Amino acid sequence: MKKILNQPADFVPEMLEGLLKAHPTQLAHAGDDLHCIVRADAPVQGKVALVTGGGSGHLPVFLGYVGKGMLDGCAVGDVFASPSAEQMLAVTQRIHGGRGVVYIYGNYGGDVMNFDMAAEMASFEEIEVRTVLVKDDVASAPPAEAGRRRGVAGMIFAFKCAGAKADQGGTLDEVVAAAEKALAHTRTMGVALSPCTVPRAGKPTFTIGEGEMEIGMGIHGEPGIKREPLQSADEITERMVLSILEDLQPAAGSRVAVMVNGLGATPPEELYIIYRRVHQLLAAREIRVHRAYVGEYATSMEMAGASITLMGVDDELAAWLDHPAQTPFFVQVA
Amino acid sequence: MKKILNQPADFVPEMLEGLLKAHPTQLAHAGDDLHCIVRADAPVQGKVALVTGGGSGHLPVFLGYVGKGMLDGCAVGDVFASPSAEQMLAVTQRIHGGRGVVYIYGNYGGDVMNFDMAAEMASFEEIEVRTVLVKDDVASAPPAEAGRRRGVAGMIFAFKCAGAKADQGGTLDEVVAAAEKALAHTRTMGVALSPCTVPRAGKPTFTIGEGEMEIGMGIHGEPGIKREPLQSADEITERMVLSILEDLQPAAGSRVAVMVNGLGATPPEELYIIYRRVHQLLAAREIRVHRAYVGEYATSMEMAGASITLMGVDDELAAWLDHPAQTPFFVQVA
Amino acid sequence: MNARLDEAAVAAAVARIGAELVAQEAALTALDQQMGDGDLGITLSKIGLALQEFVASTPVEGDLGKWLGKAGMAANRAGSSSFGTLLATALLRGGKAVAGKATLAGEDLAAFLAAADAGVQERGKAQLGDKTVIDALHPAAAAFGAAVADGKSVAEAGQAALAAAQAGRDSVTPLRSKIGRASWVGERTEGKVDPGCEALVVMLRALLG
Amino acid sequence: MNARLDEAAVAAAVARIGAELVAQEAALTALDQQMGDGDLGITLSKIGLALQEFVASTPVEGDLGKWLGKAGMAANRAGSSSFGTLLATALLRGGKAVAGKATLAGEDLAAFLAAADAGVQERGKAQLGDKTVIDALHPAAAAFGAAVADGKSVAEAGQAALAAAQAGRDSVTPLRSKIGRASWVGERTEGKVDPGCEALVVMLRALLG
Ligand SMILES: Nc1ncnc2c1ncn2[C@@H]1O[C@H](COP(=O)(O)OP(=O)(O)O)[C@@H](O)[C@H]1O
Ligand SMILES: Nc1ncnc2c1ncn2[C@@H]1O[C@H](COP(=O)(O)OP(=O)(O)O)[C@@H](O)[C@H]1O
Ligand SMILES: [Mg+2]
Ligand SMILES: [Mg+2]
Ligand SMILES: [Mg+2]
Ligand SMILES: [Mg+2]
Repeated sequence: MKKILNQPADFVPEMLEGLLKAHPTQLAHAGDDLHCIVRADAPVQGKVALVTGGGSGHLPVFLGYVGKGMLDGCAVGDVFASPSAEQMLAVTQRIHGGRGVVYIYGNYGGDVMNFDMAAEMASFEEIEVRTVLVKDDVASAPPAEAGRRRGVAGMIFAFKCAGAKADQGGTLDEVVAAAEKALAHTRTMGVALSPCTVPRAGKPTFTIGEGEMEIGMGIHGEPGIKREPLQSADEITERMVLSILEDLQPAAGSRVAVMVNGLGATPPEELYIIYRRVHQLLAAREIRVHRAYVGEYATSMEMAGASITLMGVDDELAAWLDHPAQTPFFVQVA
Repeated sequence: MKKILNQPADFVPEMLEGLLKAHPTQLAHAGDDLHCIVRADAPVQGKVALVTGGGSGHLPVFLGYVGKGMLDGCAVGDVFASPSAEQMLAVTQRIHGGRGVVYIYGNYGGDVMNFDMAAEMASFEEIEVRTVLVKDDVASAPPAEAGRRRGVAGMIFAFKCAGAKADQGGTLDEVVAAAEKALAHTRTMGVALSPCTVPRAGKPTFTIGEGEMEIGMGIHGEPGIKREPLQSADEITERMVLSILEDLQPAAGSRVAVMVNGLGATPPEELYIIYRRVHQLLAAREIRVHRAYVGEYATSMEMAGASITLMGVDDELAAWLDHPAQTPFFVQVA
Repeated sequence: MNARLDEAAVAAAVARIGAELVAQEAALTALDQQMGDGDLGITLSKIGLALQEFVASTPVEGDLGKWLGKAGMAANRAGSSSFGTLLATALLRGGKAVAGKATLAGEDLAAFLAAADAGVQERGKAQLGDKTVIDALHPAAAAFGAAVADGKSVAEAGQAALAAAQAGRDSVTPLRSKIGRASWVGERTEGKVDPGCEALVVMLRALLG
Repeated sequence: MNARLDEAAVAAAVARIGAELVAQEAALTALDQQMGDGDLGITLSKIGLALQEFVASTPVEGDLGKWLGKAGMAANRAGSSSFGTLLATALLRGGKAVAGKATLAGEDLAAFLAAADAGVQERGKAQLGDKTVIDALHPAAAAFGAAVADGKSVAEAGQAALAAAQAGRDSVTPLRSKIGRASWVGERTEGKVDPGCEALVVMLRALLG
C-alpha cells in the first residue's frame, strides 16, 4: 500500500478538512459534521435542491459536484461505505430551499437503504423528497435485469442535466424528469487494470495479474464480465463501445455526449488514446459527438483503468449539458 | 507495464489525435503536424503570444494550458523528450499576433537548446521572441545554484499570470515581467512513491522499494534529495513545506497561492490530506492562502506522489491569478 | 422459561457483541473481500466500538426498548454499509417491539427477534434464498420463538437460534448471491460463505456469552 | 593522406551510423536510465531510422556540406532531446564548414569535426570535465585533426579519433556529472559511463565500418 496518509481511520475526516479549507467560498458543512457537505450559499431559496451521497474514494464523485448548476449537498461516507441516514437527513434539512429535494445516487445496497431511511425521516419534517437511482453500468447486469445495475460515471450526466433544470427554476417533477431522461439515455462500461486499497483494510481488495485486465469491473472492484489478457487500447475501447451501443441503440445521425473517465492511475494521455477510437467508432456509425469529457470524473482511488459513458442527446439534453456549472472539480462556462 | 495503448511509437500522435477530436472548438494544430498545438482562434491579433513546449507524459502540462487567458501554443515532444526547433518555430509563426512572443518553459537541456534554436530562426522572420525559463524545483539545486533548478508545477502560476497580463493587453516587456515576477515568488518541491514507464522503453525508468519514497524527485524521475522510508502524510508535507518556506521566506501576514499537485496515481483524497497540513503550517506562520489549487496539474504518467508549490502573492499577482481562463484542462471563472 | 434479563444483562450482552465485532474485523473483511468490497469487517468493527461506547455512556433508564432503538441509531452513525444499516434497522424495529420494558423475558426476546427479522426483510427487500443475512436471521428468529413457545429457557432458545443461524448460513453457501454487491460476483459466490450470515452467527455466539 | 571520400562513401557512412544507433537502442536506454530519463536510446534509434531514410531519399547533388546540414535538420525533427539536438547542431555546423564540397578529404573531415565540436560547445554551454559528450568529442576532433596534420590516412586518423573518444569517455567516468539531467543525480553518477560519450563512441565505431 503506497498511500500518502496519516492514520487510516482519519483518512476521510482529514480529506474533508483539507477540502473545506481549500474551497471555503464554495463549500461548507452542515452542523458540526464534516461529512455533511453543502454549497456555501445553501439553502438556495426557491430552487429545487439536489442531494447525492455515497462512499469516499471516488473523487470527484460524489461531493466534487456540489456547486452552482449541479448539486446542493452531499452526504459523505467512509471509504467505499455509505454515509448514515442521519447524515443524509442533516444535509437534506440544510439545503432544502422550499421546493423539494431530489436524491440522485448510485444503486448500491447500503446507500439505497440509508437514503430510504433518510427520505422517511425527511417526510416527517414536511420536506418532499424524490429519489432517482443511477444504474448505468451495462456490465453489471443484462438488460432484462437493468434494475440491478450499478451506478457509475454516468451519474455525472444526471447531476449535470438535473442540476441545470433546477438552476433554470424547474419544479420538483421537472427536475426528477430531467434526471430520469438523462439516465434513460446513459450507459457506461469500464475496464480495470489494477486493484485499489481501502486504507483501513491495508491491502488490495482483489488482484489483477501482470498481463491481465478485467472488463466491466465496478468502481469498488466489483467483478466484471471477464478477466482476460490485456489488450490494445483500440481493442479495449471497441469492447466497451460496442457493448454500450448494443444496449443504447442510438440511431445513425443522432448525437451523443461522451465521457472517457480515468479510474485513478491511468494518465490522461491514455484516456485521449481511448477517446480517439471512441470518436472513430461513432463517426463510422454516423453518430456525432455533442460534447466530450475526458479526464477523471469518477475514480477508485489508485485503480488503473477507464470507463466510457455515452449519453444520447436531443436538443433539450444538449442544452442542459451546455448550461454553465461551477464546483471545485467541475467548471463549465457557457 | 500496465498501460492502455496501441503501438508505443504511436502513443503521442494518437493522444494528440484524440485530444484534437475531443476539443475541436478550443484547439487546432499548425500546418500538418499534430505536435504543433495552437488555440483554435490563433493568432489573436494585437495580443502578446505565449508559447510553451516540452515532452509528453505530463498532462495537463504542457498543452493543456493552451486557451483563453493562458497560452497561445505549445510544441509537443515525444514522451519525456523535447519537441524539435522546427516544431517550435511552426507554432511561433502560427500564433504570432504582431506583438511578440514569449517562450515560457521548464529548464531542461533539450528544451533549452531547441527553443534557443527556434528563437534564432524566428528572429530571421522578424518575430520578436523573449524567453522565460521556469526553475522552481527547490530540490534540484541549492539556492546558490538556482540557475540549475528544474522547472516543474510552478510553471502553471507563470502561465496563469503572464497569460492574464497578455489577455489584459500587456506589452511584450510587461508580459515577460509578469512571468518573471510570478516565478521570482514561486517554489516547488515533490515526493515520488512509485516510478513511471516510458511506453517505448517498456519498463520503469527507476524503481522505488515497497516501503520507500524519494523526497525531491523530478517529474521525469530525476533523483531527489533522499530516498527514505515512507512517512506519514503530515511528515511528508512538513518536509516539503519547510524546504519551500526556507527558500521563499514569506513574511508573517503575507499571502500565498498554494498548489498541491498529484503526479498521476495519487488520488485527490490524498492530495486534500496534504493540503490540510499545508494550510495548518501556513496558518501557524500567519500566512494566508489567497487561492488553493488541489489536483493534477503537472504529472508523470502513472507515477504516485505529489508536489507542493507556493507562490507569494501581492495584489497584482493575486489579480492575475484570479483572472478568468479557459482551456481544455483549466477553467476558472471570475 | 422464567428468568428475565435485566438492564445489566442486556447491556452486558450488547457490549459483548460489540467487543466480538471488533475482534472479528480481519475475518469478516476477508470474507467480504471474496464477494463484496471488503468493508464489512471495518464497518462492523466501527459499529462494535460504537456499541461499547454506547453501553458505557448511555444508561437504560427503565426502557430497554427505547435504549435498544438508540443503540440502533448509534450503530447507523458508526457504520452504514448494507449490513450496518440492516443491523441498525434490526435494533430500531426490535427495540420498538419491546418498547417500555424494563426487563426482557423469553417472549420479549422472541418478539424482538421477530420484529428485527421483519424489519430487515422490509428494508433490504431480499427474499429467502437470495443468500443474505436473512437466510440466517429468519430461521434463528423462528427457532428462538418456537423454543420459547415450547417452554425452553432463554439459554436453550439461544442455542437453538445459533444452531438455526449456522444451518441457515451453511444451507445458502452453495447458492449464488442474488442481491447486493455479491450479486455482481455471480457464479463465483457459489460455495463461499455469505459474510452477513457469518456476522450474524458471530453476534449470536457473542450474545450467548 | 590522399583518398577523398566521395558522395557514396559519405552517404554509406551516415547510413551505417544510423543503423548502429537503431541497433544500440537498448544499451543506450539502459545507460540513460542510470543517470537520466531513459530516453537516449529511443531518441537515437529514431534519429538512426531518420538518417537511414534521409540517405535513401535525399540525393547529395554535389554539395556534401549542404547535404550534411539537411541531415542535421532531419535528425532534429526525429529526436530532439539534449543529445539529439547536439547531434543535429554538429551536423548543421559541421556541414557549414564543408559547404560546397562534392568530396571530402582528410582536411575537410577535420574541419567538419572541429566545427561540430565548437557548435556543440556553443549550443550546450558545457565545459570540458562537466562529463558530457564534449569530453569525448573534443579530444576525438583534436586527435583526428592532429593525425591528418601529421599526414596520416583518413582510416588511421579515424582510429586515433575513436581511441581518443574512448579515452575521453573513460576519463570522465569517475567524475560527477555537472550539467543537464545527470547533474541532478549528483554523486550517484560517479563511476558510471556518460551515456552521451558512449553514444559518440558508438557512432565513431560505426563510421569506421
Ligand atoms: N438487501 C439486502 N438484504 C439483506 N441482507 C443484505 C442485503 N444486502 C446485503 N446484505 C447482507 O450484507 C452483507 C454485506 O454487508 P456489507 O459489506 O455491509 O455490504 P455492502 O458493502 O455491499 O454495503 C451480505 O453478505 C449480506 O448478508
Ligand atoms: N549541455 C550539454 N552539453 C553537452 N552535452 C550534453 C549536455 N546536456 C546533455 N549532454 C549529453 O547528452 C547526454 C544525455 O542525452 P539525452 O538523453 O538526449 O538528454 P536529455 O534526456 O536530458 O534531454 C548526456 O549523457 C551528455 O553526454
Ligand atoms: Mg460497502
Ligand atoms: Mg491520476
Ligand atoms: Mg461490503
Ligand atoms: Mg535522456
